[in-house]
Amino acid sequence: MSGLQIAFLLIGAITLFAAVITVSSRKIMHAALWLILALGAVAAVFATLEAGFFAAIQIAIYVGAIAILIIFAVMLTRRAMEDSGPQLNSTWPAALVISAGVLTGLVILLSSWGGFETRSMALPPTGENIAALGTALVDMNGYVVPFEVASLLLIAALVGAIFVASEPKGK
Amino acid sequence: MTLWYEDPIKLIANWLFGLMLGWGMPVDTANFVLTLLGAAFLGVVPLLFCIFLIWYERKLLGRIQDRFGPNRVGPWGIFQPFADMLKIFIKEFITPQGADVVPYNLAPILSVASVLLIWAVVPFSMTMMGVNLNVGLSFIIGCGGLGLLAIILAGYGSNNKYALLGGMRAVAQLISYEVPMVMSLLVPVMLSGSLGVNDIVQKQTVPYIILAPVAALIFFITSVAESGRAPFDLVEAESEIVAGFNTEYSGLKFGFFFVAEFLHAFTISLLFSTLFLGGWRGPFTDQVPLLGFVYLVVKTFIVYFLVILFRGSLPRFRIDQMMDLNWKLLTPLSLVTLLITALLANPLSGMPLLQAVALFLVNLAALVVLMSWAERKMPRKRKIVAKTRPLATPNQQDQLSA
Amino acid sequence: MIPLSWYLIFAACLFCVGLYGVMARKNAIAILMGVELMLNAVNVNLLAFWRYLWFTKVDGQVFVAIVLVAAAAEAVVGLALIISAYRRRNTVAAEEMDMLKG
Amino acid sequence: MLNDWLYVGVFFVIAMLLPGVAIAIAGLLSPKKPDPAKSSTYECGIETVGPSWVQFKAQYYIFTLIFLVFDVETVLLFPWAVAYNQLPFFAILEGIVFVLILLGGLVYAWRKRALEWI
Repeated sequence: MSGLQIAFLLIGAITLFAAVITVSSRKIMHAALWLILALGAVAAVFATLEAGFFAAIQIAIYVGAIAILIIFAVMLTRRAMEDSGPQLNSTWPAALVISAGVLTGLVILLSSWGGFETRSMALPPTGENIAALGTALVDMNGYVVPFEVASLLLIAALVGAIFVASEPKGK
Repeated sequence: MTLWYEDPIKLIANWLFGLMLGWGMPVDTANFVLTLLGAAFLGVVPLLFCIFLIWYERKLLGRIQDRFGPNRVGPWGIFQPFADMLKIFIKEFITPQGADVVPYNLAPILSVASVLLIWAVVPFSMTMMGVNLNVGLSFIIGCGGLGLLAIILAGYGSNNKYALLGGMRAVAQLISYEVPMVMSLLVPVMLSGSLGVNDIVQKQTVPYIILAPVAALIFFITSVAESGRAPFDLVEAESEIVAGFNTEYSGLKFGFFFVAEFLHAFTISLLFSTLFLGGWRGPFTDQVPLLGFVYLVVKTFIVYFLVILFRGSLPRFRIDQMMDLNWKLLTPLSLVTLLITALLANPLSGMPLLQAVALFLVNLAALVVLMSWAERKMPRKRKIVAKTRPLATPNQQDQLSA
Repeated sequence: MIPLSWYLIFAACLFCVGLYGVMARKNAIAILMGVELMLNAVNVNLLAFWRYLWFTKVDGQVFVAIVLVAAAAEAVVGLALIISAYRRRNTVAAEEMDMLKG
Repeated sequence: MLNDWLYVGVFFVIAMLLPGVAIAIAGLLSPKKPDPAKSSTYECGIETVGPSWVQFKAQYYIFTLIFLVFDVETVLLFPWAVAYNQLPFFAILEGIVFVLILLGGLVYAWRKRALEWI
């Protein structure tokens, strides 16, 4: 077992542990903090995949922005959800069974697939090609439509969210 | 054969590597030990250097305010920070009631780590750097995210209204100023065609402060705001929110927040001189690469002096003014600069001289136009809430008795 | 080197943990956290396939970028809706948000 | 490449360890005289009233929201900026349209008075 494999197992264990606590913690604020750890560990997984750009962006976006948005939302809605009452639906055993079933199904499906044990080939020494990514994003035959639509989608989200979240005028 | 003036660090590393191989260590292990040693070295140096920075800044601030600054312990008070350090080291830790212990204790550690991490990607000379990451700039932005996290943890963990309020305010400030900062960082990326910090330095035949003066200005202002010091120190506005997110901290935990702040101030000067002033570039760096380190230090200290001058001479913003400055001036300005550079840089890339002159002039023009527009559009509204009354009028009796 | 299977199983586990969170939690914000976990699992899968099978092309990375954008838009709108519902109904429990039931 | 990230990982661990160890040592050296008055919540000398979890105004949330949108746009803008020197003029125009849409969002937020702190 190589050092890289040990590192991956460690990171993966941290991620899954943090994720499990995120979905089971009684305190919603603790759930948010564990979510941050899980997302940060996913960034480390990206780094083991040599996708450095997305590892850095994962930290900047998820830890630096989305997690903070979630924490602010938790603080704004603090009064409604005291941490004393039940945090789980009454149907949570069914949810557990379904997720376990989905996991088993996925693993069976994956192990019957041929490319399961593929080993990776070495990347060129310059690392992943960010310039190629940028070129593909604005290429007419590439992804220019998703590129512009993504920007429109975000602005639409911004407009909608400002409209919905700002204080009602009468107050 | 590496000569001493090329890269002393590499020389030592090679020597150690040979030594370890001589002890019969496998090559992989020796490499890993070297990585470990190098990282530890790069981590310890800034922290020790910070002791000097604290003295330097206090002395300079004293001079700006017509005081002496520290002057008792040692010549020019140079041992003052050591005395302070000794004192803060043996102070008691007081953990407030109801604190969430893990976030509470993690926060100061993370706030130092988030600044230290930036040092990993800064090139100190042509070859002296922690790591030449190909996505260095996004990595630096990610480090800023970790700093935010530290503030949130501190505010939430210490179970104090003022800490929480200060923390949230700090986060609101930092995230707001991150927007124009990222936009202004896009300009050097566009001009150099790379996200790696060392690549950006290598492409800077002309320092980017000439090609992108407005982006440099925005980066300077926003990164001072990111480090949370005056005039953007609403984070610790004593008169409004006791002391901000670090209200409940004591001893060394409190000290580390300040170590992080001082180190951050120096780190932004380092980044500014790397990204916009040409970093280690200068005459004769090809023959004597070690000179690059000297150039970088000189440039950094010039910028650092400016940062301190900034702190010493400007009053604190009010929070709504600060938000207005960011969202209504800096953000549109950074977007406009981005547009201008995108339109001009590529068609003129064949003629470097023309490109430099055109970009410089157009940038300045954009700055002037936008500033005057802002001046007209946003007159300094003053809401009058009460009649002004003279505060310290000497009344008649005092005058008589005097 | 790490076999591709490790990444895929890891992503499947992460996805299912997120799925459990979405189905079992009462608090709407916690449900959104589960969704974020699921989207991250998807990103791990996409990047693993890019790295192991098609690293000469960039399509995998483009998809990851688009997923990031979608995740951000989802978080922005979702949380805004939760806050708005909280203002009107003073609750963030998902099962109590039944204004459309009539 | 992987070696670079190994270095970053090692450096991260060290950057966390250095202050952590320093705090641990200081904790060993420092006196420990707990006192209920000392460890009570600090509030300029008066007793704390109510829970420390105060309600926040929605403006914090709105600013975070705008920030998030701008931050995510940079995911797409960074690759474009890296490729900028190799792009044909038309592709640059697409990037400019992207930035203009962004600017439109900012103007909308401004007009909606979402950028006002109070």
